[in-house]
Amino acid sequence: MFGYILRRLVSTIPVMFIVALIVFLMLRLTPSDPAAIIAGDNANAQQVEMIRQQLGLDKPLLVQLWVWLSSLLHGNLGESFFFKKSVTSLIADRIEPTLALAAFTLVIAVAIAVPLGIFAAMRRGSLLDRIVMGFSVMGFSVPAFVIGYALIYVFAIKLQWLPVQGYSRIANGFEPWLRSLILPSLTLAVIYVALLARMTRTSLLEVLGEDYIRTAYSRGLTPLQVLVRHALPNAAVPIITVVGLGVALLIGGVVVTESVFAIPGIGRLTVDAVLARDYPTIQAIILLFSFVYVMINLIIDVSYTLLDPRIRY
Amino acid sequence: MRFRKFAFAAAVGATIFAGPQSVAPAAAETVLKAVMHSDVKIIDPIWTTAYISRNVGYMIYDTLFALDAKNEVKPQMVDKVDISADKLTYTMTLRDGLLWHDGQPVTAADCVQSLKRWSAKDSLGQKVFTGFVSEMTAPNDKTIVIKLKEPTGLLLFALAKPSSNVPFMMPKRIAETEPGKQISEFIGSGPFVLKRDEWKPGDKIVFTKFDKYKPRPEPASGFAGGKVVKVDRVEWLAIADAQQAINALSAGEIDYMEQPPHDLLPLVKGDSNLKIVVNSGVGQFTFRPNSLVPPFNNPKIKQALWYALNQEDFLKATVGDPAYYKVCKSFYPCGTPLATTAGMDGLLTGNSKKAQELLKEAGYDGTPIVLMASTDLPILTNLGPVAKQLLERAGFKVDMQSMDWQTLVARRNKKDLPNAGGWNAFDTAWVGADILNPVLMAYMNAACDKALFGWPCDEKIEKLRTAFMKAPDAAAQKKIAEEAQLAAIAYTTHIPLGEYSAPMAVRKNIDGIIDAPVPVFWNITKK
Amino acid sequence: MSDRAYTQTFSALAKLRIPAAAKEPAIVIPAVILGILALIAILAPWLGTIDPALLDPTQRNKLPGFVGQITLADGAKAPFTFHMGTDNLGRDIYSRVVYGARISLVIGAMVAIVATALGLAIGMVAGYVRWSDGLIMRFMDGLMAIPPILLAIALVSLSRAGLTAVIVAIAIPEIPRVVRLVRSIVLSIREEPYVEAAVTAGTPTPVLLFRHVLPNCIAPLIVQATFVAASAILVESILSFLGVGIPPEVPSWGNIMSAGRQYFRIFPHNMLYPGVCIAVTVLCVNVLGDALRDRLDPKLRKRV
Amino acid sequence: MSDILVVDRLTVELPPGSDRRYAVEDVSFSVAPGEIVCVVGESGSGKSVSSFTVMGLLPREVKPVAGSIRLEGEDLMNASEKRYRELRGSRMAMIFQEPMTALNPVKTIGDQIEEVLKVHTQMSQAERRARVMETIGQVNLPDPDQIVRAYPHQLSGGQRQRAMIAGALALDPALLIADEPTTALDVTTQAQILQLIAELRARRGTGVLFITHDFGVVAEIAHRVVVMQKGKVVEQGLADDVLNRPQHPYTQMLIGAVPSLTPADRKPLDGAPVVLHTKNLRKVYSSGGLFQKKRVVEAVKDVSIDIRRGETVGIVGESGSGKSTVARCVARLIDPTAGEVAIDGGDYAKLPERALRDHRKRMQIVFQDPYRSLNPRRTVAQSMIEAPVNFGMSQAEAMSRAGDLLDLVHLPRQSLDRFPHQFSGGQRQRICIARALMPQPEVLIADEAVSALDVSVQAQVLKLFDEIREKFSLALLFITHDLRVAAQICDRIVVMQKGAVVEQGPTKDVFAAPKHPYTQALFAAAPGKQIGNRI
Repeated sequence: MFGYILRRLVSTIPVMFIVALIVFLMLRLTPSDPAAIIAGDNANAQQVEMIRQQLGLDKPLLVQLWVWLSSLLHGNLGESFFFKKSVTSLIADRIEPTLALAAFTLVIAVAIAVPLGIFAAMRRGSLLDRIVMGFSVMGFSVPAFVIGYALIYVFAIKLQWLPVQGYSRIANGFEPWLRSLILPSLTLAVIYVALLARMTRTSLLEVLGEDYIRTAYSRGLTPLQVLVRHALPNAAVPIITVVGLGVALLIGGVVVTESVFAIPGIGRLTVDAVLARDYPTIQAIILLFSFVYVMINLIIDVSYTLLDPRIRY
Repeated sequence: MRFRKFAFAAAVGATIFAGPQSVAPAAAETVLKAVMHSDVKIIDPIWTTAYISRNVGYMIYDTLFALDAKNEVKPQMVDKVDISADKLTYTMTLRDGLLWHDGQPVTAADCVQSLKRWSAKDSLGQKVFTGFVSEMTAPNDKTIVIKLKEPTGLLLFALAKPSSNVPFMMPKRIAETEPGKQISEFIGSGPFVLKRDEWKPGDKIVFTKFDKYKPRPEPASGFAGGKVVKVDRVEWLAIADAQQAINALSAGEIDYMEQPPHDLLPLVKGDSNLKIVVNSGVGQFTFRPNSLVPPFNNPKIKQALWYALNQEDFLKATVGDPAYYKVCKSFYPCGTPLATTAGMDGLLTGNSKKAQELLKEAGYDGTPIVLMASTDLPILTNLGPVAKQLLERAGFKVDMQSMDWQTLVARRNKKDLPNAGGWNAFDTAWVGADILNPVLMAYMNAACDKALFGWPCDEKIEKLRTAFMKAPDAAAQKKIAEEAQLAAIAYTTHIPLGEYSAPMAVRKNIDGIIDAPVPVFWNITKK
Repeated sequence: MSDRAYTQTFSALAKLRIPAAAKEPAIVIPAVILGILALIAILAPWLGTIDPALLDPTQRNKLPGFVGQITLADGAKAPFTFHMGTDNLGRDIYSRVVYGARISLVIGAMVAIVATALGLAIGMVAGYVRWSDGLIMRFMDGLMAIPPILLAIALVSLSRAGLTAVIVAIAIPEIPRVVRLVRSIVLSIREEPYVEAAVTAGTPTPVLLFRHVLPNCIAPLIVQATFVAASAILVESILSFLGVGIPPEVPSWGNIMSAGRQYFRIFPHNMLYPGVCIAVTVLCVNVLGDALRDRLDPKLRKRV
Repeated sequence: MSDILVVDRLTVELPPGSDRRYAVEDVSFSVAPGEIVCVVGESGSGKSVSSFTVMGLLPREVKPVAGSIRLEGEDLMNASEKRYRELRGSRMAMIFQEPMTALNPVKTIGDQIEEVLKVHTQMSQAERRARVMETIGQVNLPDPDQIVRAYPHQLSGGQRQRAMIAGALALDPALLIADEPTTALDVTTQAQILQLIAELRARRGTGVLFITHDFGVVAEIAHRVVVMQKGKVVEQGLADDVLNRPQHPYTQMLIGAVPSLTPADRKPLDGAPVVLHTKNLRKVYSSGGLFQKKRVVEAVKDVSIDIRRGETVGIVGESGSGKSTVARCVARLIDPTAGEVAIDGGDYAKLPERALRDHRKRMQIVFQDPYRSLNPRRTVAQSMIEAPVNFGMSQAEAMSRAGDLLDLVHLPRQSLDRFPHQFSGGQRQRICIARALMPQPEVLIADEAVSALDVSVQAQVLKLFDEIREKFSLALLFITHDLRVAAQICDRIVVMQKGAVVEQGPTKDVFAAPKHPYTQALFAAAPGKQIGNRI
């Protein structure tokens, strides 16, 4: 088990290396000039060239790559071109809202979606099933920002129950923190709930068709007993897999949601950094998100061993 | 707002919905929350010309001189200034009790070093200090002596320069930073102190009242007079979405919004808790052709632009409400001393027939005009499509390329041909304070390669600008300014597209906002 | 997925005849709606529209049904009814929405085609050419680890924005998923006895892939392509929302919405019409995809 | 003594759109205490539906519409769902064909057996534990302490089926329904399971309803036999009567089709030249990599086989013996690790794919599953001419040859334009044989080619193999797990166990006097030896 985790950790290195390579090349091979942006509106060509030199952007591509990769290996994500801060501290400043938003969303989504999916599967073909599935397809069909605006309009402007925008740090109190998270999380949760409810239903239906379910019935178990003792433990693996894969969706959604709700998280940092051509920050964020994605899926893979005794590494 | 019980209470827990007053700070500290036109990413107001950095500068730094509401130069940090009879020696004495935020007294040496750094960066500073100043010394802690080679009426104006780059005063050790590098320590002597640890780019920037600041005794007027701070804390929040900012304003989550888009003002008007504050400062939309590459390297073709474009169309499309725009056929802001419509007869009215004729005469060969249009700054977004349509009506072929402002900024420095990554034209906006006279007006710089992007190249304009600096009095200045405008029209350095005012939206309990071209936060009260 | 599932797919595909499909409302209704939308897109110039880029600063922010006049390119004026109102540049929203169908549907279709075509080619190579498998799949793992919207944002905003750039940027993050799907199909199909029979029949590998493996990928790919198309239309609107999409003067639904979102509270029509179009289109594509999947291959649920 | 189970004129309706209206029509039979009743029939005969109806486990869409089912006198057709649940597991229990999938993979064996006790009794945990251990002991599972904690995947197929039986019998039900419980098992394991069921029945007096398609199994354990065809009972009676004196023509045909375990008389072929020759053939699979423990599996060890022109050589063995791996190595669908494979002396064991092409047409293969052996999207003609056209034959010539070969396998020439799904399993296997013959191979490999077919079809296909071998003087390599099939078609047989050849020789000699203990065990385990010998 320990050996397996170690092996999996080691195997993320090439993946992360490829991510790094893709990101690096993507940034350098597209036409944009961070130096000109930093130099500002009234800068002349020499000033821009000077900044370019300061940033090391005048060096050959391979040298830049080497410089970046070797500093990465030392745990140094570099210094933001634009914010004049280390990328690490920039991200550290922004991580809390994003983490809170993602975690809260995940909790809400799982709490809503899994029971919905189970009900739909148990009552396959019923009105409830159709409603859940209908909602799920709709959830995939409406852009997140539209949902966000609608929620703001109803709950923040008309009813004035919740704040319009912003994020209150948990250090400033639990209640404001929770209040500031509700609307963004609901916005973000919609697509996730849609995905998760649907996958829960599908996995459960699949499991319910297995032979051992028939065996369980042949031993006189009630449908509820069959669900709880036999179907759910077996459906857990695919459901958890989707939770993990959905993290990619969540990360994408964070960018939009943070923009709508003016939450100072990493999602907005991404857009800011991209618009400012802040290479070190863009690189670091993409690496970070990819790393999170890979790690979450690693954790999920490892959790399989707890859920399914057949899976041993 | 009252706590509402039904439906939701059970689901999430009642206290969550208790309303925003429960979030109010414990102490009786007055906090002013504002949304500015942009997020603060760079503070050094000497290093960058970004307006938001300039605005930060006015919070934490102070200036030697300042323009008052009538655009007259008034001493600010300086107590008195003595000008020698030959107008070649200026002796300035600092006020008593000026302190840096770290508690150290402000010295003349600090100011001399600050002026050196500023004059190395700022275009007006360069002109005045390299062209006229022979020596600048600090004989004692209180006294600054500036000696000139020949007289200029612009020295004190330069020291009171209201907009980017503003000659802000910094401690000597900080001002010794190379002008090409950003400073990393932000200590000023201004009325607010930057809370460095709470500055989170993309989130907020926080200022607190500087208790030991000594305001001048005069009442505040423009940038001049006593900078009396009447709130304890000012927070600038980054809310990029303007509608969301207004929503937040309505909900009382913020108090002050610097630049609500004109189209959203009805929302402000419709909310009894909000009010609109109109500043006398104006902005000018500007069309900048690239005089270096074809077809705009041909002045005749550029002449057609004056007939093709129409101020009214641009103003309507970007501002809409006539209360907030003004047709102004002057390079200098209307209502300021130098404003003139000289040479503008029949221009900028959208006379596409005339434009077509001129194009024919000039032999325009149908080369497409690469028009860069920025898409992410609301005030500029609509200029591009209007320009495209007007130019096309006049017979130009237009290839409008949309990009975000940052890309535009990068690309406009390229001298290449448009099909090789260069450009032909773009639209932008200037604040009035930046274009008060021909020397200040960066786009009128026609020094060929040394000029700004667009690289206009005209000896006559340059001579007039130098003459302006040497002009002995206001009447002479006005005459030269008018001549410079005529020359700039003939050459077409750039084209003014009309003026707009940018009202602010604030909550009703906010008062005492100073009418200045730059939003400043002293004198504001929150009840 | 079991091999058997694929055998079922083939027979299901063999059974998917037009008359049979025509009886299933979940296929017919979305297909008809999408057909109408496509027709609207094609016939845009003849549907009472004007140039979607034509702007008139005197007629900004008019409400739906406003009767005004338009200034034609030659300066002449003509009366005109703005059925869906105008935007804040005085452009006719009805015309923009109708022309927008072209852009948005093209984006959906092209992204689906590009992603599935490239994914198919790469997936087949990875699945059949053993030595290339490790290399390709590691690269795909890397690509897949990057959250798709982030990748698209970076790709679009860093390259020169344009329709092609947007299509490529949305398509690239979809490729690894298609590759994985195709590869897994190839891996299971290559074990099928009839493929082995073809091997013993001396069929050269390219022919083998084309003749025996490729057809099996088509049903799942059609299903996958519908989901890619649906998400592409949504991602386009998100990119526009974030201000990194195709140039705003191009009337895509996402752009119209994004331009209107600032004024949502005062002029909801700016956002409403394109929003409804996007939702209906994506909903139809999704429902169609679901129905096709259920019909072609019930087991595919697990993967798509 | 009254019957435990009485099924009377049971009719079960299929949902609309099925291939027939009733799954089971007017079926009556009964099971007495301590009696084993075998329901036998080919696929689609309705034998499984009958048993599921008794258990009340039919899918929702399938409904019993007439007749009655009585368990120990209690009417089940009108029993409530709750009563049904009480009966299931306590008074009647069921075991299934595939013990791997019938056990929940994420729960221990102990938990799954104990569950029955939990649901139906008020026993304390200690009592339940004790009963679980006792039951495990009764089904002869070794080391009960370990078995209770084991997960299904950690057991062998036979052990899993024993665990299933333990779960079914934990509460001593009156009726045990066994649905093809040994079909997925190897022959030696099958013998043990059959013996276990017979023993438990004898010890406890449980009535057993045993569903099977295999007359060998029927002969081995049945007291009474019910023969079903297309949803109807065609004949029932005492095992001895039905097996030895079948009355109904269908029963006669079925029993007649079972191949005999006594080898057929076959002409010796001593003079014929050796066509296929393998020497020290080895295939090793290794897995694992940089950070993983290396696992090496030797699937085939030093296998040397010669086949003469016109000769059929059978490889027999249980699952995992490596017999199919040999076939795939010979067909070069996989690359042998070492050794020689040669046709007419030309060794192609190590040739790269490009150089292999000339050899490919000389060896062709027929696979087990007729449903997957033909590309469903291509017509019969397209499938058949693929090989000859690849090897340079003209389209027209290939088409005419395809027609001729369809004649030979007794299929109409019009079949050429049809698609595989229009044919039955047996017909498809004929098409596969015809396809294999298209490039005029010298060696034909049949990899379990008749194992998936119903017994009546199996007999016909076997006959076809023999015909074509003779007609084209083929060297036929016949892979099978079924000793009966091997006895009938092979001139010589090779017995494999765990990748190695343990014995080989003329079929007659091996069957008459098996020398290796494994071969002896294999023969001893074959059920119902007398079946097929007579008719």
